[in-house]
Amino acid sequence: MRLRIVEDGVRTTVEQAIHKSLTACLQCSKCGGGCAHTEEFDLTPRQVVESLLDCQDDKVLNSRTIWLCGKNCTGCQAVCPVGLPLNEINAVLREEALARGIEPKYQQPSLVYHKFEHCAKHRGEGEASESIFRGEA
Amino acid sequence: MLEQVKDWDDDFYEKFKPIAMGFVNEAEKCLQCGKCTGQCPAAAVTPSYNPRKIIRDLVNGNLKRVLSSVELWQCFFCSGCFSVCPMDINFPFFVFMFRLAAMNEGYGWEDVKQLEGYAEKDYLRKGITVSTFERNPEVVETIGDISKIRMEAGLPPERKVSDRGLAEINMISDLSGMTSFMKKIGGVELLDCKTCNDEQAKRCKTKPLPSKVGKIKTKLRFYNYGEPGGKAHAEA
Amino acid sequence: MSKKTLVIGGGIAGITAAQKIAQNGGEVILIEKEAELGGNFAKLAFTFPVLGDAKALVAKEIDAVKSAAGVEILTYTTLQSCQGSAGDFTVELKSASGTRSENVAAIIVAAGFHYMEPTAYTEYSYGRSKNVVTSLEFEKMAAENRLPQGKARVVFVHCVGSRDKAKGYRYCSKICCSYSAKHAIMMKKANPQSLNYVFYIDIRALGKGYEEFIRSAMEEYNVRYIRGRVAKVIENEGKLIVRAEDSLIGNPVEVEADLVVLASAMEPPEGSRELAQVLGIATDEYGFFQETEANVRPVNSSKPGIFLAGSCTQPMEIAASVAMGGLAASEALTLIK
Amino acid sequence: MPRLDKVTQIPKPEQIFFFKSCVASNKYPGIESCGWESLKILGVEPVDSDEQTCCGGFVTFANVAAPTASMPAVARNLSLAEEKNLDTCVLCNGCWTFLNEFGHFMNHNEEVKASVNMMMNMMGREYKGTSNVYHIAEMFYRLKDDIAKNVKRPLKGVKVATHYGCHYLGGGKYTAIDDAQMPTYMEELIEILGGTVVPYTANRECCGTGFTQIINGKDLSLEHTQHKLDSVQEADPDLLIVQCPYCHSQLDRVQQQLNYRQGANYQTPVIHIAQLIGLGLGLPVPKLAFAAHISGRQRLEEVLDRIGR
Amino acid sequence: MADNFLEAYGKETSRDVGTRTMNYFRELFSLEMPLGRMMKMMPGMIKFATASKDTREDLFKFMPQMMPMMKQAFTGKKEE
Repeated sequence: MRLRIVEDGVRTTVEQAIHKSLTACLQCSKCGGGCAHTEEFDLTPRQVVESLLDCQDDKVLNSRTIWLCGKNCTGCQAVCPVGLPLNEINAVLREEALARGIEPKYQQPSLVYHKFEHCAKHRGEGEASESIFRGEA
Repeated sequence: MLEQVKDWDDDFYEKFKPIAMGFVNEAEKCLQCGKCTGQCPAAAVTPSYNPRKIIRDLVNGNLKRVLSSVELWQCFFCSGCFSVCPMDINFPFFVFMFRLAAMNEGYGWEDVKQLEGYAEKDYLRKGITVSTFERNPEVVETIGDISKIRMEAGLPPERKVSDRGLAEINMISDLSGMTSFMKKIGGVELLDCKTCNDEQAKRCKTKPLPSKVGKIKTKLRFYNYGEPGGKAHAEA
Repeated sequence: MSKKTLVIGGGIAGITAAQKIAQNGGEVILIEKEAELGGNFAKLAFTFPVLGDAKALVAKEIDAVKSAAGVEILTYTTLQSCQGSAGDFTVELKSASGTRSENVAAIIVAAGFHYMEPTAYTEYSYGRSKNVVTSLEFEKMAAENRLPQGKARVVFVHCVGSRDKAKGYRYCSKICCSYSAKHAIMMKKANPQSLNYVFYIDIRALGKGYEEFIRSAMEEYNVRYIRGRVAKVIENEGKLIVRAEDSLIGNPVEVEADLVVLASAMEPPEGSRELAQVLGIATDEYGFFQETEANVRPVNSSKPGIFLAGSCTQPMEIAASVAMGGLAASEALTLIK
Repeated sequence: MPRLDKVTQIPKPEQIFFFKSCVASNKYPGIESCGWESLKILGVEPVDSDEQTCCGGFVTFANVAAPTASMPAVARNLSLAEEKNLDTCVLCNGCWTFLNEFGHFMNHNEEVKASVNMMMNMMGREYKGTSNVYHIAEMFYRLKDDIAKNVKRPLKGVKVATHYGCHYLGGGKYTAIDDAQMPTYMEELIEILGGTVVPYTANRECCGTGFTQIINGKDLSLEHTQHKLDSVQEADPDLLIVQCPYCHSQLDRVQQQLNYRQGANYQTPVIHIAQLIGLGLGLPVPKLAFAAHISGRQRLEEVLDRIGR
Repeated sequence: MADNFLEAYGKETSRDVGTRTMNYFRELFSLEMPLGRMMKMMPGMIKFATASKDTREDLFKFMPQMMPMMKQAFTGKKEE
C-alpha cells in the first residue's frame, strides 16, 4: 500500500484548533515513550503528527489511536520539547472523524496469521480447486 | 508487555556472519535510509512489510520478532533492494537464511509444504522443477497438450533428463541432506479439501494450520511489523 | 631568495589567504584555472545559514584582493611543475601565453571542490529527464528565474553520492543538508504557491545557526521533511514520480513532482591527484589532500612549506574555508619573515 | 546504457553449451526452440546434453531443498559444460544468477569447492570453474551486428515494450552488461529488428511472481502484477518482451486469471527475447510455438499477419 | 503490538533463540565429515551404485579416495 502525498487536508483544521503549527514537531518520539497506551496504539502520537503533515487524512482518521488516547491525560504534552498538545489534536481528530461518519474503533485486530489458502472451501471457489488435481499423474 | 532491550541477542549478528559463508554480511553498515523499502514491490502492496525494519532487528538481535513474523515470508526475492542499496546489503540472502532459521524454530512449514511437489514430484523424479503439470491452482486455463506444440516446434515431445542425470541429482539430494529435509516437509499435515471430512472441516475452521511437522510443533506466525493491509486484507 | 607565496585556486579560501598575506606585507601570486575568481562560491545565489547575497559578498572579496598591493592574479593558469623545499620552491606556471618560472617561499593549495555529476544514479533519471537537476543547476535556474511556476511540487533529495558505498563516496558531504534547506527556502520565496519536500536520512546541521536555519525551513516556510532516501524517480507524462519510504511511519510513499533537485556530493577537485603528484604531497583515499594532523595541524600538508586551505581537504562550508585560508596565510607568513 | 567494456568481454564462440530452462521446456517450448535456432543462424552452434537438469534455484529459494544441495547441483550442471570445454548460455534470469553467483562463490571459496568436488568425484565428475555463464540476451546483444545482417522479417510498425526482470540486472548489478535501473540493450535489439519501443512507467518493476509468492501469497503477488499490467495496458504495446521464462509465465498467466476473476480485460501478448529474435530472423511460425501462449493470442496473430508469416 | 510473539515465546529470550539458530546453521554448513554424517551418506551412495552399471563403475573409481576419509571418520583423527 503505497501512500501518495498530496495537498493539505485535515492538518489545517487541527492547526487552527490548537493555534500552533504542527511543523514544530521534532519527531523525537518522546511522546510515545512515556505514554501508557502506546502498546495499544496503531499509530504512536509522533506518527499521528507525521501522518497529518503528510496529509494522510484517511489513515489518521481511521486509526484507533485517536479514540484510545486518554482524554484528560496530558502526559505527552508535559514532556513534549516543543509543547504540542497531542491530546487536543486527538480530540480535534475525533470530532472530525465523527463529522465524516467514521465509527470509533477500539479493538485491536488479530495479528495472528491464518492461512486458508491451501483450502479452497474457505475461499468459496470450489471450481478452482478442481484444477489443482486435474491431470495429476 | 513491553519489549525488553536486554532480551536481545546483540552479538548474534557478529557471531553469525562467519558461519553464514558470506551470504549474510554488510548489514552492520545499514544506514536505515529506507531506500530498499521505497522501491520494494511487497511493501507497496502491504504496509507491514518493511526490509529496513527486518535488517534493524537482525542487527539488533531481536530474533524472536523476525523469526515469528509473517513478514519474513512476504519477500518477493526481486533483488530490487540490493540493486539500490548504497551499502550493498544483499537482503534477499538474509531472507533466505532466516527463513531456514524460522523453519528450525517451527514457523512457516505450511508455506513450504505447498511447494513440496516442485521438489519431490518434479525436481527429484524428472530433474526439471517446473513440469507440464500446472502446480499453480489459480491458473484457470492451460494449454492442454504441450507435447504437440513441442513437436511442431521441432523439439522432442517431452524433455527428458537421462537416467544417469537423475541418479546423480538423487545422490546429491541424499548426500547433502536434502532428502531428509524433504522427509520433514512430508511430515507436515495440511488439511486437504480433497480428503476433508466433516470433523476435519470443523477443525480447519478453528485451527487452520497443520498441527505438527514430524517432531516439530508448527507454530502460528504473527504480523510483527504492523497491521497488514492491501486489497485482499481490506476485503476480509 | 624569493619572498613570494603561490596560492593555487581563486576560490574563497585562496582569495582570503592572498588577502591576508598581502595585508601583512607579503607578495602573492594567485593562480586560477578558470576565467574568473570566486570559485564555487561565485556560482551560488545565496549564502547560508544567514541568507546573504552570495554574488555581492564574493564580489567584494574579489575587489579587495584585486586592489590589494602585492597580489598578482593569473587566470587560466595551472601549475606545471614544482621543485625545491620549504622557503625555496621553483614552480613553473602554465597559461595560454606560455610557461613562466617563479621562485616562491611557500605554496598554499586551495583547489576547492567539485560537485559530483550524479550520472551513476540512473534510478533518479538524472540525464534522462530535464526536470531532474543537481543543486548547482538549481542555483543557476534560480538566478535565471527559471524555477517552476504555480502550484508546483519540488522534491529535494539528500545524500546523492554521499554516504553511498556503491555508487558514490562513503563520507558525508556536510553541507547538503543546509543548502537543500536553503534551496527549499529560495523556492518558497520565489514561488509561495510551491510545495516543497525534502527527503533526508539525518539532518546534519552542526554549528551556530544551522539547526535553527533548517527548523525555520520547516516551521516558517512549511517545507515538508520526510525521513527516507529516495529509491526511484520515474518520468511519466511530464511528471516525475518520486518513490521513497517515509521511515518515520514505515510506509512507502509516492510524490508526484514537477522538479527533483539532487543534492550531489562534494568531491575532490578534478585532477587533485595529479596536482598532488606535481606538488609531492599526499592525498587520502578519495583524492582530498591529506593533512599531517587533523586536529591541531589542519593546514599542513605532508610536505613542509606547502599548506592546504578550504574544501580541497574535506567538505566544508564557507566560514570554515575562510578561517582555514587565514590560518594557511599565517603559516605561509612564518616562512617569508 | 550498456557497459561496453562488459559486452566486449563476452566471446563470440563457435559452440556454446545450451542450458535449457524448465519453464521454457515445459510451458513455453517456443523459447527453447527459438533460442536454439537463432543461435544457429547467428553462427553459434548450441550444444545440448540430456544429463543437464534444472539449475535447482527454485527448490533452493523456495526452501524446499536444503541449501547444501544447491552448490553440488550448480557444480554438476557447470561441469557438463566444462567437460565439453564450452561456456554456458542460459535462457532464464534465475538460472543465470543461480549458476553465476554460486559458481562464483565456489571459485572463491576453496573449502566449499573441495567438499563439493568430493561429491562430484563420486560420480566421476569434477568442477573446475572454467565455464562462464552468459544470458542469451547478453549473447544476442553481443551478436547484434549479425542479427542486423540476418533480419528476414522486420517488425515494422510493431509496438514493443520491454520487461527486464529482476535477477539478471538487480541481482547481478556488478556483473550484468547493463545498468540496473535504466537498461537499454533490449530496446537496441528491438530497434535493430525494426520495431518501435513503447516506454511505460512500471518498466523496472518486478513481474510479481515473487519466487514462491504466486503459490503462497497470491494476494500480494496478484496485486503487484496488476499494478504492472495496468501500466503496460496504458502504453498499449503489441508485444511485451521478457528475458526470463518465469516472468513470462507470470505475466502471461496472471492476465487471464485477472480477466477471469475480476472481469478485467488484459490482452497483451508476452514473448521471450529469444522468440522476438526468432521472429525477426524469420523462423517458421510453428517454431515460435505461439500456440502455448495464453493471453493475447488474437493480438499475436494480428502481429504475425502484419509482418508476414 | 509486541504482545503476540513475546507471549508465544514466553520466558525464552532472543539469546536462546540465537544460540539455537547458530547451532542449526553451524551443523548445516559444517564441512567436516564426522562418522555420523558419513553413515548418513551411505544409503545414498548405495542407491547410486545400484542405479546402473556406469554409476557403479564411477563410484568404485572413487573408493581409493574415500578410504582415508573413512579411516579418519572412524578414528576421529586427521591422517598426516
